Amino acid sequence: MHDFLSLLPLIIITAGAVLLMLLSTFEKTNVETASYISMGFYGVAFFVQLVIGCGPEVTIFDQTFNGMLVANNFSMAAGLVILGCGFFTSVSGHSYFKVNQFCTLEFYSIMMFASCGMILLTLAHELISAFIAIEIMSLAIYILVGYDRQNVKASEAILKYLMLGAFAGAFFTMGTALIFGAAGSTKFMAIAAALNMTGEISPLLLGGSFFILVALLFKVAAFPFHAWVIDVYDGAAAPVTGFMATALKTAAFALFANFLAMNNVMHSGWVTFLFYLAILTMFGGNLVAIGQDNIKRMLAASGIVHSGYLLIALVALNAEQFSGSVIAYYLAAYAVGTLGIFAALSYLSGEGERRADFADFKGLAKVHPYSAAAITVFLLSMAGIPPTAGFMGKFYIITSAFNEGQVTLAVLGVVSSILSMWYYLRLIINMYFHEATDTFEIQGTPLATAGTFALVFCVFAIALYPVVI
Amino acid sequence: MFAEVLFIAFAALSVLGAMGLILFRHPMKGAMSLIVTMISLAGLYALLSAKLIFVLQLIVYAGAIMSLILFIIMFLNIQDNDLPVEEGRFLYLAGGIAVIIPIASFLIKIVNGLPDSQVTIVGNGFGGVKEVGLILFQDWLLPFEIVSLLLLVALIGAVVLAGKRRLVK
Amino acid sequence: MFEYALSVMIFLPILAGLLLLLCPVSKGAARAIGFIISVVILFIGIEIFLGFSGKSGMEYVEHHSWIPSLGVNYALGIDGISLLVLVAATFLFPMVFSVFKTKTKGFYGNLLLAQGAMIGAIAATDLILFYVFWEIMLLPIFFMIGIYGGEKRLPATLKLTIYTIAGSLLMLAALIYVGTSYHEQFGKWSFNIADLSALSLGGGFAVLAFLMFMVAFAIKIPLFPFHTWLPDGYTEAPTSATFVLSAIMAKIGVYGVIRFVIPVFEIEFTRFAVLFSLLGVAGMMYCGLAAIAQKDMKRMLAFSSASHMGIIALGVFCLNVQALAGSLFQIIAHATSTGVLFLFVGLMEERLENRDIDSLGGIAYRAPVFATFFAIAMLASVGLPGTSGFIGEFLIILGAIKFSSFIGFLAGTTLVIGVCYMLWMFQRVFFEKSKESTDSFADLTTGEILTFVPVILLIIGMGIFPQSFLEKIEPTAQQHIAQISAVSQSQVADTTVQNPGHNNHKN
Amino acid sequence: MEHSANYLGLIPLLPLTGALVIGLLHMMTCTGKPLPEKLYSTLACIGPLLSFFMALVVFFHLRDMAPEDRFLSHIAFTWFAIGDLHVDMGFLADPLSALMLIFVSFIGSLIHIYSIGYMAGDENYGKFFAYLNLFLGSMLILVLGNGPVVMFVGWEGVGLCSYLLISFYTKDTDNVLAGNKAFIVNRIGDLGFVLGMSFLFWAIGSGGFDYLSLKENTHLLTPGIGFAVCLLLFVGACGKSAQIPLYVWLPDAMAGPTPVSALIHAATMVTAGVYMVARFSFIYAHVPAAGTIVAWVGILTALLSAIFGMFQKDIKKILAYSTVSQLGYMFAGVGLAAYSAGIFHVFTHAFFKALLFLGAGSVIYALHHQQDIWKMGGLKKKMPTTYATMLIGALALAGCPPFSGFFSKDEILFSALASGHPGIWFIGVTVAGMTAYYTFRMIFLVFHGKPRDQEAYDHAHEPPPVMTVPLIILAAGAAFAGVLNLPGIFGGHMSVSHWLAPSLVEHHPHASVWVELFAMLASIAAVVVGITIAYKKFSQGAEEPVFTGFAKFGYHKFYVDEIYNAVFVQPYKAIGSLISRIFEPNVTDIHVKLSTWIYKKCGKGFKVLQVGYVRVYAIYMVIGLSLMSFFLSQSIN
Amino acid sequence: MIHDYLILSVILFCLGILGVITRRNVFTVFMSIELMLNAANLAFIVFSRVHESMDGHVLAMMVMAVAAAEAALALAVVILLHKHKGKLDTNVFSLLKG
Repeated sequence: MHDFLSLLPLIIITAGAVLLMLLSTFEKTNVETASYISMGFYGVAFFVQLVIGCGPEVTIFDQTFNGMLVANNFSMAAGLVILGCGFFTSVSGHSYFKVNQFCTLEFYSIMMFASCGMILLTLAHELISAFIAIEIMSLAIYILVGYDRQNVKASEAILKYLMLGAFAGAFFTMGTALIFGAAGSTKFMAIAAALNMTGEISPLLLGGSFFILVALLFKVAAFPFHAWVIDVYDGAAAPVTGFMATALKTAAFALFANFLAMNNVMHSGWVTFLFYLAILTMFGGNLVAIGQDNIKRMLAASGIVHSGYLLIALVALNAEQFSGSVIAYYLAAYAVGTLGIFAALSYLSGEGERRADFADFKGLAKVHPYSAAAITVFLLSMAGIPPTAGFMGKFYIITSAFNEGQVTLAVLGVVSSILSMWYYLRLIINMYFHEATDTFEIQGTPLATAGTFALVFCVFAIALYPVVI
Repeated sequence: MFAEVLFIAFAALSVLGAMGLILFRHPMKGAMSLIVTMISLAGLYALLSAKLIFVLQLIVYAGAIMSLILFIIMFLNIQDNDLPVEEGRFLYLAGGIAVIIPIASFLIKIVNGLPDSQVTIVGNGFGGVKEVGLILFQDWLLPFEIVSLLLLVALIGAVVLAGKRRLVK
Repeated sequence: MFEYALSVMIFLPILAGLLLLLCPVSKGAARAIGFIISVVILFIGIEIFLGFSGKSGMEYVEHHSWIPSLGVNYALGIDGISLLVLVAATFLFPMVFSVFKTKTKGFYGNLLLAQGAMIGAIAATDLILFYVFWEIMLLPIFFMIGIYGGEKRLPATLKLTIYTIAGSLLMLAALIYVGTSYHEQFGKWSFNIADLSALSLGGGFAVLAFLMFMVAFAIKIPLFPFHTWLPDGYTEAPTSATFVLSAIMAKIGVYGVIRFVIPVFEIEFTRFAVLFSLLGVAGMMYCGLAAIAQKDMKRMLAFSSASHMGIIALGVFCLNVQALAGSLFQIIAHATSTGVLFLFVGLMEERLENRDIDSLGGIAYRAPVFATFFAIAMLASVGLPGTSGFIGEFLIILGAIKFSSFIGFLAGTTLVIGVCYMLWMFQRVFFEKSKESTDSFADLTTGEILTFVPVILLIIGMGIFPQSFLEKIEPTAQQHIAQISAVSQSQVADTTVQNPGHNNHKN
Repeated sequence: MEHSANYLGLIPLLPLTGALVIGLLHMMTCTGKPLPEKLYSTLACIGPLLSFFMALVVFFHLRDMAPEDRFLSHIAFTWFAIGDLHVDMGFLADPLSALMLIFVSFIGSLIHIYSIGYMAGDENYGKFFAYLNLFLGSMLILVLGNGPVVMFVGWEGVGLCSYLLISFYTKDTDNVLAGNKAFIVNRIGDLGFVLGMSFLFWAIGSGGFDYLSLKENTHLLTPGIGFAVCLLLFVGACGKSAQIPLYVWLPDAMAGPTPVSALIHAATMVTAGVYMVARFSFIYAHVPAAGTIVAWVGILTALLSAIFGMFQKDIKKILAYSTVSQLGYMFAGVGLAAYSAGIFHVFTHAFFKALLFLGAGSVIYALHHQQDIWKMGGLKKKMPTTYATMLIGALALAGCPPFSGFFSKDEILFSALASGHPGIWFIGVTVAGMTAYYTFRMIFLVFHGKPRDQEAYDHAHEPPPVMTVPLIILAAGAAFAGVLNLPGIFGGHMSVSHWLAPSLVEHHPHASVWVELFAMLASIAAVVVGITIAYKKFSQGAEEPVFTGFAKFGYHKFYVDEIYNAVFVQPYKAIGSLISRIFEPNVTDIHVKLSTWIYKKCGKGFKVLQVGYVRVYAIYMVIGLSLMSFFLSQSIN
Repeated sequence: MIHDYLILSVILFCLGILGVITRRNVFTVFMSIELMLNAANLAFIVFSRVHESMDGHVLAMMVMAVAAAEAALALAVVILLHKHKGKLDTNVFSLLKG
C-alpha cells in the first residue's frame, strides 16, 4: 500500500495533466480555469507528498517495476520542491498570461507532464527509465520554452535547447550503453554491486558514467556545458524560465545525487573530476553573470553559479550514509528565491516582457515598494545573506564541504559568492537608488503578486525552521 | 568468415553513410546517406542475432522516422539558396576532427581494454519477438509505460508547436 | 522580567523597523515610534548595565536550540567584553531620532533594524547567530547610504557593501572551519564560543582561517590597509548612518576580534600580534595624516575615525590587560566622541547644506553652545584627560609600551597627530571671520541641547569616573589575557611576542 | 603614617566650579544681552582667593608637622584600576607642592583681580574668566596631583587652557594659529610625558603609581630604563616649559590677552616642567647623566632666547624670551640636582615676571594696544606707578642684588660652578649680562627718553587701581622674595631650601665661601655691564635701528620658526595631501581598483564568448568533453 | 570481433558529434544526433550479445522510441523555425546572445 502512496503524487499530477489535455479540446474552458486546476492538482499532490512522508528507503513495487523506482527522504524532498515549483509557476502564469496572450490549456497540461517526468526522475534508480524521464521532462520543457510561436526569440530558444539537449541525450544513451556493457544491467543496484566487486571503476564503467555525468552536467548547466542556459532563459517566458530554473534543476540534481551516491566507489572515483568542475562552474558562471544587463540572463548565469555550489555539495556528499539533505535544502532555498523573482517578473515585466534589463527597473521601489522589497529578499537569498534561506543553504553546503575535508572547495565557494554580490546588488541598486522613470503599471491578476509574497514568507520560513535537515 | 565479410561490408557502408551525412550540403542527400547507414546497421543487428531489433530498425528507424524527416524536408521545399552558405566547412571539419580525437581515442582505449571474443549468430530464439517481448513486459514494464507518456508529450508538443493555433480566452 | 531582556532588545527594534518599513506611517509618527523604541531599549540597556554583576562569566543568558543537527543555537549572553559595546549600541540611538527630523519613515525603520541587528551581533554567543546578525546589520546601512546618501553614493555604497560582505563571507568559511574542527575533535557539533575556545587548532589552514577572520573584522574596523571603503562610505552616507557605522559597527569589528578570534586562535593570534599591531599603528598614522588634507569635514572625521580605530585595534593586539581594557573602554569613548562629532556635522549639514571646511568659519560666534559641545566632543576624541578619550588612549599606549616599545612610541604619536588636524579644522570652521555661508547658522534648540547634554555629561563623566565602567570589564579582560598568555607561553614560548627588544630589531 | 586632608580636593575644585558656572552663564547669554561684568568678576575671583586661603591653611598645617613626614594626602576616589595599574584621583601636599600651591594661587588671584580692569568692556568677558578659572584649576591639579597620571590631567588641562586663552581673540587667524601651535607643541611634549610614564609604570609602577610608592620603588629601576624615563619626561617638560627644541610656541603665545601672558607664561604653566623634574627628583637623582643633559639643554635655551630677546621690538616678545631664558636657568638648576635652587627661581621668577607682564599690560592698555617699544618712550612721567614697579621687576629679572632674582639665579649659577660644570656657569653668567641688557633696553625705550608717538603719549594714563594694586603687591614680592632663601653668606638660613628638603632628593655641593663669593661677583659684574651698555645706547631716545648681519639674524630668531615650518609643518601637510590625493586613491586602493578592473574585463570577455550561435555552444561542449576525455584517458591504462 | 563492432559504434558516434559541431543546417544536425543514437544502439546490441541477455534489445527499443519522440518534436520545431525565417541555418537564429 505504501508503494502506491509513494506514487500517488505522481499519479495525481499525471491525472491532472491528462485531464487538462482532455479539457483543452473543449472550447468552454479558459486558461484561468486551467491554471486554477493545475494549482489545485499541484497543491493536492504537494500535500499528499508531505503527508506520506517516507521511511528511509522504499523500493516502489519491487516486483512489478523490478526495483527501478526507489523513494527515500531525498526524493521526497525533491518531489516537494518540484511540486511547489509547479504550483507557484501556475500562480505566476495566471497573471502572466493575462498580459501575454499566447497561452492555451495545453500549457498547464505540458507543465504537469514535465513535473511528472521530474518526479519520475527523482525516483528513478535505473538508467533507461531515468533517460525516458529526462526526455519527458525535457520535451515538455522544450515545448514550454517555445510556446509563444509568434515570438522569434522563443523559437530560437527552443532550437538551441532542443538541439543541445538532444545532443546531450545522445551522450546519455551512449553512457547507458557503456555501463550496460560493463555491468550487464542499468539498475543502480546492479551497477553498485559490480563496482563493489572490483572495488574500482573499470574503464568501461568510467567511460559510461562519464557520458552520463556529461549529460547531467548539461542539464544542470555546469561549465562548460552552460552556454545554452543563458539564451534559453532569455528566450522563454518568465514563468517558464522560473519553472525550468528551479524544478528542472531539482530533478536533474536528484538524479545526479542518486547516481553518484549509488556507492562509495562511484562517488570517490568522480570526486576530483567534480571538484574541478565545481570550481569552473562557479567562477565561469560568475564571470558570465557579471557582463549581463538583462535580468533573466543574469539569473540564468547565477543559476550556473548555484549549480556550482550544488556540485560542491555533490563532491562533499557522503555516499555511505547518503541523505541528500544538504542538496535538497539548497535546492529548496534556491527554488524559493528564483521562483520568487520570476513570479515578480511575470507581473512586473509588462506586455511582451518589455522590461527586461536592469535599467528598466530603475526606481521600482518608489512605485511598488512591496514588490521591490520582495525582489530584494529573493536576491539576498540567492546571494546568501542571512537570515534568508539562501544563507542557510550555503551554510550547509560549506559545512558539509569542510566536514568532508573539501577545504579548498569551501573557500572557493565563498570567494565565488563574493564575486556574485555585484550582480545581485546591481538590481537592488537599480530598484532603490534611482528615481522612477517608468510607471510600472501592473496588469493581469493579483495572483502572482500574492504568490510572490507567499514566497517571501517561504524564504524566511525555510531559513528559520530548517525542517529538512 | 562469411559473417566477417558481411560485417566489413556493413561497417564500411555505415561509415560511408555517416560521412555522407556530414559532408553533403543538402539535407536530402544527407538523409539518404543516413538511411544507408541505418540499413547497414540493421544488417549488423542481424549479425548480432538481434532479430527483433533488426526488424524494428528497418521499419521504425529507416522506415518511419527517416521518411518523416524526408517528408518534412520535401514539405518545406528546401532549395539550394535556402541552405546556409557554409564557408570554411572543411576547416571546421578539420578543427572538429582535432577536437574529437581525444574523445575517440578515449573511447577506443576503453574498447581495447575489453576482452575480445568472436560473435556468432545464436539461434534458440535469442532476440526473437517472443523472448524480447517477455522481458519487456516482465522486467521493463516501467520504461515501457513511461515511454507512452513521452510519446504523448511529443504528440501534444508537435500539435502545439506546429499545429494550427486556437487561442483560448 | 529581565530574563529575555536581550531578546527584547534585539527583536523589538527589528520588528518595529519592519513595521515602519511595511506600514504606511507618517514621517513624524515614524520618528516618534523610533524614538520611543530606542528610549525603551536605552532603559533596558541601562538596567542591564546596572544589573551586570561584573564577574567574568556570561550574564542574561538565553539558550534555545535552532539547528540541532549542527549544534547551532540561539544563544545570547553578555559579559564584560560585550557590555560596553552593548552600552554604546543602546545609549546613542535615541539621539539620532531626536536630532534628525527630516528623514522619511524608511530611514527611521532602517535605523531601528540596524540597531536590533547590532545588538544581536553583540549579544550572540553562538558563532552562527553572530554571523547572521553581523550580516543583517549591513543591510539597513546599505539602504540608508544608497537611498539617502550624498551625490556619489552609488560607488561608495557598492564599495562598502561588497568590501564588507567579502570580508564576512570569508569569515563564514573560517567559522564553519572552526565548527567542523570542533566536530572532528570532540565528536559533536557546536558553534558556541565557550565550547570553541577549548579547540586546539594547528596547521596551515588554521592560520588561513585566522587570517580570514581577521580580514573580516579588519574590514569592518577598518584596519589599514582595508580601510579604503571608509572615506567614501562615511562621506557619502547620511550622517546618521555614518554615525551608526563609526560609533557602533566599527566597534563590533573590534569586539569580534576580542570575542571570537582571541579565544579560538590563541596561538595564531600571538604569532601575528606584532603584524596586526603594526597595521593598527600604521593605520592610525596613515589616516591621521590623510585627515589633515581633507577639505570636507565629514571626510576628515572619517579619516579621524579610522585613525582612532587603528589605536583601538592596537589595544586588542597588545595582549595585555591594560591595553585590552583600554580598547574596550575606548570603544564607547570613541562612540561618544567621534560618533557625536558625526552627528554634529550632520546638524551643520542640515542647516547649511555645506561641509566644505574652507567655506565655513566663525560658527562659534553664531552658535556658542554648539561650538562648546563640539569642542568637548573634539577634545574627547583627541584624548584630553578629564574626558572619556583619555582613559582609553592612555591605557592602550601604556599596554603598547609593554608589548613593544617601538609600537608604543608610534601609538603615542596619536596624541600629536590627532590634535593637529582637529585643531586646524576647528580653527577654520568655528573661529576666524564668520562667512556668508555661516551667517545664518542657528544655535542648537532646546530640544537638541537636551539631546546632547547627556552625551556631553557622559563624555566628561567617563573621563572622571571611568572605574564604574572598567570594573565591569576587568574580570573578563583578565580572564581573556590569562587564557591567551597561558597558551602562548606553553606553545610559542620563543616567539617574538615575549621579547620587545626583538621586535624593535625586527621592525 | 597617613595624613589625610579632605579639603585638598577642594583647592582645584573651587576654581573649576567657578569655571563651570561662569562658562555656562556666558554660553547661555553670549548671543543675547550680556550679563553684568560685576557678576562675572565676583564669581571669578571667589574661587582663586578661596584656593589661596586654603593653600595657606595647607602651608601652616604642614609647618606644624615634623619635617620628615610633612605631607598631606587625600584620595578622592579610585580613578581607574586595571591589573597592576591602580590610579587614584588623589592629592598630595608636601613642602614642594605647598610652595607651588601658594604662589600659584596667590599670583593667580592677583592676575584675576588685575584682569577685572584689563578686560573691562570685552565682549567675551565671561568667557575669559571661565578660561582663567579653568586654567587655575588645572594648574592646581597639576601641582597637587599625587601621581604622574593626575599630574598629567592638570598638565594637559593647562595646555588646553593656554590654547583657549592664546587664541582668545579668535577672529584673527594668527591668534588661533598661535594657539594651535602652543597646543600642538605641548602635545609633542605630552607624548614624551605619556611614554615616560608608561615606561615608569612598567618598570616600577606595579606597587602603586603615585609619587610616594614610586619613590619607595626607585631602587628597582634599571639605569637604562631610568635614563629613558628621565629623557622622556624631560621631553614633556620641554614642551610645557618651552625648552629647546620645543620653545617656539611661547613667543607666539603672546597673542593672548596680557594677563594671560602673565599667568601662563610667567608664573604658572611654564614652570610646570621644572616642577615636574623636581617632583621626579628621586628618579633624576638616580640617573645623574640625564640631569646633565637637562642642565645643558636648559642653559643653551637660556642663551639662545637671551640672544633673541636682545633684538625684539615687541614688548611682550621681549618678556617672553626672557621667560624662556629664565626657564633655561631653572632647568640648569634642577638638572644639576640643585632642585631647591631651581624651584626657588621658579618662585621668585613668578613674582617678577608676573609683575613685568602686568606692567607691560598696563603700558599696552594705556597706549591702546601698542606693543612696539620703538613707538613708546618717556612714559615715566605719565605712568609713575607702573614705571616704578616695572623697574623693580626689571632689576629682579636682571639679577641685581638685593632683588629676588639675584639670589635665586645666583644659587643656580653657584651650584653649576660647585658641581663642576664651569661651562654651564660661564654661559649662565653671560646670559645674566645679556638679560640685564635687554631688560633695561626695554625699560629705557619705554619709559625714558622722548615719546616717539606723540598722540599715543598724550592719551596715555595710569590704569585704574584694580590694575595697579596687584602691580604694587607683586613689586613687593619681586623685591623681597629673595629674602626667603637668603644664603648663609648673607646671614640667611636658606629657608626655602630647608622647607623643600623633605620633598626632594638632592645633594648640596660643598664649595668654599670664596667660590660662592666669586660666582656672585662675576654675575654682578655681568649685570652691571649689561645695564651700562643698555643705558649708553637707549636712555637718550635712540631711534629704531635697521638690523643687519647677526642682529637681523637674531631679530628673526635665527629663522627657527621658518626652519620648523619648512622641516616639520610643510612636510606634514605635504604628506597629508600626498596621502589623500595620490596615495589613497591610487596605491592603497589598488587592490580594489585592480580587482574591479579584472572583474569587469572578465565580464566583458565572457559576454563575447556568449556568441548566440548554437553550434558554437556545441563546440564549447565538445571542447570541454575532449579535454575531460583527454585527462580521463590518462587515468586508464 | 566485439572490438570491431564497438569501434564501429565509436566511429559512428564521433561522426555524429562531428556533424553536430560542424554543420549549420538544422536537418543535418538533427540527423547527426540520430546517428549518435544509432551508434549507442549498436553498442547496446553488441553488449547484449556479449552478456547474452536481451535487456540490451529492450534498451535499444526504448532509445528508438525516444528518438522517434524527439524527431517528432524536432520536426515541429523545424517547421516553426522555417515559418519565422524561411531558412534553416542555425546561425540565423542568434538574436539571443551576449
